[in-house]
Amino acid sequence: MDAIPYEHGLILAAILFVCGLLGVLTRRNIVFVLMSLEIMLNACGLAFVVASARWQHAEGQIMYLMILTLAAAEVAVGLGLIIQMYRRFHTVDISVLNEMKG
Amino acid sequence: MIVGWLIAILFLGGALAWASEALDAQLPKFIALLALLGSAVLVGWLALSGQANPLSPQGQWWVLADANWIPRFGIRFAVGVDGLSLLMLLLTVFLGLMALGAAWHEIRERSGFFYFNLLWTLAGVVGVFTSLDLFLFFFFWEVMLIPMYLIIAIWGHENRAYAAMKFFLFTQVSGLLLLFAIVCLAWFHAQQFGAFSFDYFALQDVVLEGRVQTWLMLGFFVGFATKLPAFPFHAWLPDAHSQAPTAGSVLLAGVLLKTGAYGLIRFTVPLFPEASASFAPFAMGLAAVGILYCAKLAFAQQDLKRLIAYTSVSHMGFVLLGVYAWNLYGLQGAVMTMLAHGFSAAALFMIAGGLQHRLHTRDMQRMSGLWSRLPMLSAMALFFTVAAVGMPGLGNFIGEFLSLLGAFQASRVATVFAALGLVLSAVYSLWVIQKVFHGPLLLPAGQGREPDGGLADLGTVELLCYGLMALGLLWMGLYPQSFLAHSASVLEALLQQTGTPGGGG
Amino acid sequence: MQEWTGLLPAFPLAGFVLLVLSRGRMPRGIAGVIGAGSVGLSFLLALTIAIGVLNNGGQAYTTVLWQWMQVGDFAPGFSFYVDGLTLVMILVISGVGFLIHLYATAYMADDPGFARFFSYMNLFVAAMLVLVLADNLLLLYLGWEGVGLCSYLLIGFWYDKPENGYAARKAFVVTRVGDTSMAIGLFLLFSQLGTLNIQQMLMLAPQQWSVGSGIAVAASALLLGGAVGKSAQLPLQTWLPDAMAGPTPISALIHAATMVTAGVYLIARTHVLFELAPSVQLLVAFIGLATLLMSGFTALTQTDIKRILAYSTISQIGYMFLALGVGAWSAAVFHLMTHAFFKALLFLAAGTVILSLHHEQDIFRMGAMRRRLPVSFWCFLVGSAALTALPFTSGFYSKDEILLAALGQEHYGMLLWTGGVLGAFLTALYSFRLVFVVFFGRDRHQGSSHGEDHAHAAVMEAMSPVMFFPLLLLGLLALGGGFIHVPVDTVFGAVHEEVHASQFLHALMILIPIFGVVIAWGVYGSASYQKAGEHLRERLLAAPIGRRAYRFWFSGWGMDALYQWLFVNPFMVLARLNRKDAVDQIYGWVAQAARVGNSVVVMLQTGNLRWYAISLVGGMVLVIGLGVWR
Amino acid sequence: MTLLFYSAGAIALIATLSVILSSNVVHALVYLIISLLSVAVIFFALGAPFAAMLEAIVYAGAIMVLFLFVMMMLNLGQATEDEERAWMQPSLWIGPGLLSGILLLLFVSTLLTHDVTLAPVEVSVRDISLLLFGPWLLAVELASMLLLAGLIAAYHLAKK
Repeated sequence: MDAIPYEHGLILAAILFVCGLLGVLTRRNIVFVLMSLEIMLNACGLAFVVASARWQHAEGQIMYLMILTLAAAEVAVGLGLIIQMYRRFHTVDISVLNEMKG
Repeated sequence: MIVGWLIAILFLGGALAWASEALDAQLPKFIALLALLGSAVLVGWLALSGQANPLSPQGQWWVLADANWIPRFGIRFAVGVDGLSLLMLLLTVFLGLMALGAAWHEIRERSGFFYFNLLWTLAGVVGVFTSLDLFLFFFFWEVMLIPMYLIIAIWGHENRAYAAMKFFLFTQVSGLLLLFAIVCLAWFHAQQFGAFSFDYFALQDVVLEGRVQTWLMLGFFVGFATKLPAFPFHAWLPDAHSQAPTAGSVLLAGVLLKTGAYGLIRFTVPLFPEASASFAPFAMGLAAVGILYCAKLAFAQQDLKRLIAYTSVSHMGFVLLGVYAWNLYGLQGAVMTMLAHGFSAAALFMIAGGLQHRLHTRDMQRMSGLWSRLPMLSAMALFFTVAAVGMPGLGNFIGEFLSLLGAFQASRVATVFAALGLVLSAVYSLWVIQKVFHGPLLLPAGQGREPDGGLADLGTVELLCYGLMALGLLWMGLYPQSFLAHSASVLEALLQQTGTPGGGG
Repeated sequence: MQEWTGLLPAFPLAGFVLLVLSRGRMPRGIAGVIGAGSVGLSFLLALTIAIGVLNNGGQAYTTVLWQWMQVGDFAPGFSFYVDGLTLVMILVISGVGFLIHLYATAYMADDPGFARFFSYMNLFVAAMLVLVLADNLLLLYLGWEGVGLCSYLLIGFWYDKPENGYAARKAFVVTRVGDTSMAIGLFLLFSQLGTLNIQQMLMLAPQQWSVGSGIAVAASALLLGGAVGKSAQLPLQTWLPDAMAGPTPISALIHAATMVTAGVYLIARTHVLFELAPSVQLLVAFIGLATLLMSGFTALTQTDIKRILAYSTISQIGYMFLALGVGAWSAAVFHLMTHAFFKALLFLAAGTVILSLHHEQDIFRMGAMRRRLPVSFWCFLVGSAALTALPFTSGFYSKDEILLAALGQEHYGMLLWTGGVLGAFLTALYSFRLVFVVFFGRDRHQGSSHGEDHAHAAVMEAMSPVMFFPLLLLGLLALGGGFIHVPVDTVFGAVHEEVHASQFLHALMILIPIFGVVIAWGVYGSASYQKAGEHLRERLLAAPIGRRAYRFWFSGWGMDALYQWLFVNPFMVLARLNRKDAVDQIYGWVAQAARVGNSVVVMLQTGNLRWYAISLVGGMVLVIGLGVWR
Repeated sequence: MTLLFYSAGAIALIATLSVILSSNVVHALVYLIISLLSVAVIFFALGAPFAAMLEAIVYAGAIMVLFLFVMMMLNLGQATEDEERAWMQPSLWIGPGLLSGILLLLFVSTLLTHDVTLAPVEVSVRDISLLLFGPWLLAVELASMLLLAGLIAAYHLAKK
């Protein structure tokens, strides 16, 4: 069993996080935005699990569990909002929703 | 504990007045009257027993309540009274009653909430005049402002939102500077003595290096000078005064302005004696400029209340002049001006309010020759205008003369310029009399066309208020000693403490 | 009697309070009794006090009513000081005041503001008595301002006419300028001497100041400012002619007999200070001289009966100032007294004329009134004779004394004397011009053009016993007042030696006024010369110089226009320009800047979700970047 | 295990990039599931089988199915795909790309300073459970609250 450098796990998490971020920033379709958010959350979870392995402690995984719960709740609410939005505006383009400006 | 009771009565009376509106719309004003009479009794008792009390004379504080409030920062609930505070309390309670008289028939809507605000403002003012802890002082400072903001914003005239916001911004920004300076002072106390303290006496022991002292002094000065208001900080006042309901104007001009002057005497100079001494020429210059500039502006106004507001600024210049002369004459003059101006300005605002109530306008272009229709009101207006002009024999003269006399010892140039204000005050005051009360009869369209009944002269409540205030001014003018005696020992102690030779003579 | 001194001003003050509290609902009879009676009581009291004091060898005394205030060393009291000078003043004020009050009960009988009028009058008398009784300058200042206020109220008594209000305000503001100078003088005196008590000051000043020292000059110049304002001398004389807008008894009481002479009283009272400042004293003399000549010329051109008398008042006070300026203190006070008599007489007589002619004041619309208004005619004749200083009238003695004293002035004696005599010539000219135009010549009254009956009914002398009695008494005083001895020697010390003028100068002093009367007769009076006189006047007016001089004099030497241009207009322009308060504008800019800043920030809030996300990430990158690459 | 880690990592990376670049929602969803599953594999490789199982069941299973259902309800067709393609202009990517790049650079630059290797020791379900229902009980309760709140909110929002 070879040793995996600790940083590599974290770097992977960072890359995934940045990919998700890129998705959030660039996509106009709200479904994609929500998926990208999931990617980011997942990347965070990955970072926690890597840390758990690094310190050989279970609490990192507990944090992962919390994130999982959070992701579940967020997706539920987010999808509910998407449905509502589609019903109201017949689109999934978030740039349509720009009423809240100064 | 009496001051505690005093504040409590006003707070509770306010709350009760608000609550009672649900039962009957007439009830709040009677509750307010009871609360004010109760506090008047307390202050009166204080005045009478205070003279007999061996603790009170020689400029000593008569500490009436002292309890821990927030011990972590050395904040205490400490209130006390000395001669100067007592005079201010008398003024406050008296003008509170006058404001009630002004509101008696004028305020019809949401009267419960109005009297709540009125009494809470007064409670804040009482707190300001008695606090011995700077944090507590600032607390009351804010308590007095917010109800006043509401009074202007809810019961004010046509442009009330603008005026209320302006009032709030000015007082709040200057209040923040004040708070910052207070906290800095407490912090320096913690550095030098190892513990935070906001105690008035403890903070006097803090040693400050020159530049720091100057900056903190400026923080205090701006805070109080805005309230006073002194020349470049006066812009809020004309709007606030002209838009506030009569009772609000009475309180603003009569009492709230005096808190600024009180703060200058009580805190700014004693806490920062050296910085104040070097700042005094500027302050006196500002005072002289303010007197002349605002007198000129007053002359240019067409809105009666706005005109009176500018005259207030002009007269407060004499207070500033007297305070920064920092000798016994100047200080006594400032105190007398505060008292007398409280009476005369309050009465003039009530007259302006009474005219607006009758004619539905404040525009002087639209009134003329009212003497023939409203002889009593006009006679009263003449009396108080003459008082404001500084006629000897009335209180304002004593104040202005002593202020100028004191200022003359400190700065001759400023005094000479300020004295020119006496001429200008005659110019604008007589212009008001001429425009409004003399001249051919002219009434705003649709007013008082019917031969009688269209315009009612003074009612009983009004007559009582004006009569009391007129008597007060006469008393101040003919025997000011009964007021000067109260403040003399306090002021002498302050002078001694700041190392200025008392008496100046 | 001395302990009752405090009651002197208290009687009229009580009258004032009663009349004010009655709120005009009191019957006229009672109001009149209260108004005139209170002053009468004061006069009786003053008389008894005077007798008491004079029997006591003129010993001065002080009565303390109460301590006014006590601030450190500053402790002025409500206390009265009575000496010879005070006695003269209180007798003149309460005596002449009583007579004028009496006259006014008839003169004002039909006025709706009857009670108001008498309340103001009583307040005036009270304030004036306080002014002359005060033992310290602060109390004097109280009276000083009090009479100014009453003067304002009474000039503007008929308030429904805006021009009356303008005149009243002008009077108050112009005198206020002088008052302010005086107030500054008080500050200076107190800061130097440590007291405002007049007698102490007069004692201390010579000990502390040398003659001609800067402080003495400044203090006396500042006091002079006050005196000049109140007494309508150059350069603050412009208010008095306009002050004639008030009812005629007011003009008699305030603007002739009492208040306007307060400045003379002030200087006489503080004469020690002026003696310490010879340059200021000389200034007083020249102010008096310039004023008396200037207003003499102006009086020549006026057509309003009261304005002529007003300018004559200014001119006569100019004589008093001349006397003060040359150190003839008692001569000044003497002239003050006689002037009070004859000028009050003239004004009251003028009032009768005006009342009889239904408020006609233009002398060129009167004429030949000597038959119709016999009492007024005789009063005018007596008054003008005294004013012109014809021999054996009261004015003759007082003016004589002044001119002789002026002659005795060390450096400018001849100049001052010549000016004074020229002034006397002018006085004769204008006062008899008035008499001849009004009472002789052709009847030019408007009423004559209507029906004969109507005209006769119109021009009936308005005369009742209460009007006649004061006129009679004042007439007698104007004739015989010169024989009254003014008991002021103890006040000023009989220091000035008698000036011996040559017989020629004496004769000149007697003859020149008579010469003036003759010329006036020639130009305005006699029927035979009237044509020629009118022709002469027309010729004079036709010439460019004559016309210009006439207009210049008529306008009071253009002083009003000058002040309008110099002070009033700039002030009005400033007021109009800055009605909205420039300082407020600055705060307005601050608010504007905040608003602009806000709109800039608002543009950042696009409502676009991705923009928000990007700015969020940008901020995150910034913070992390700062954390990493510190 | 190392090989497993790197290969799964590479798959996760590629799948994730495909998610954010794809223009078809359903394709993207499938890529996302692949990405999640490969992350599950990584968890396994790191000695966290419980986390791996949860990842597969909850994330790739439940949550993604939820997505799928919503996709079906929205019923987005070919038109949406074209629109999607039109929206993905290269110029749009410059700013976000730059920011993300800098962020990545920051992450990497901090991470590369250390040099510790991982020695995966399997953490058993029992360890996790002991912790979860011991010291972290409150967090579990809070999480349940959160889920309940999410449930109610989702129900409320998706209602007609």
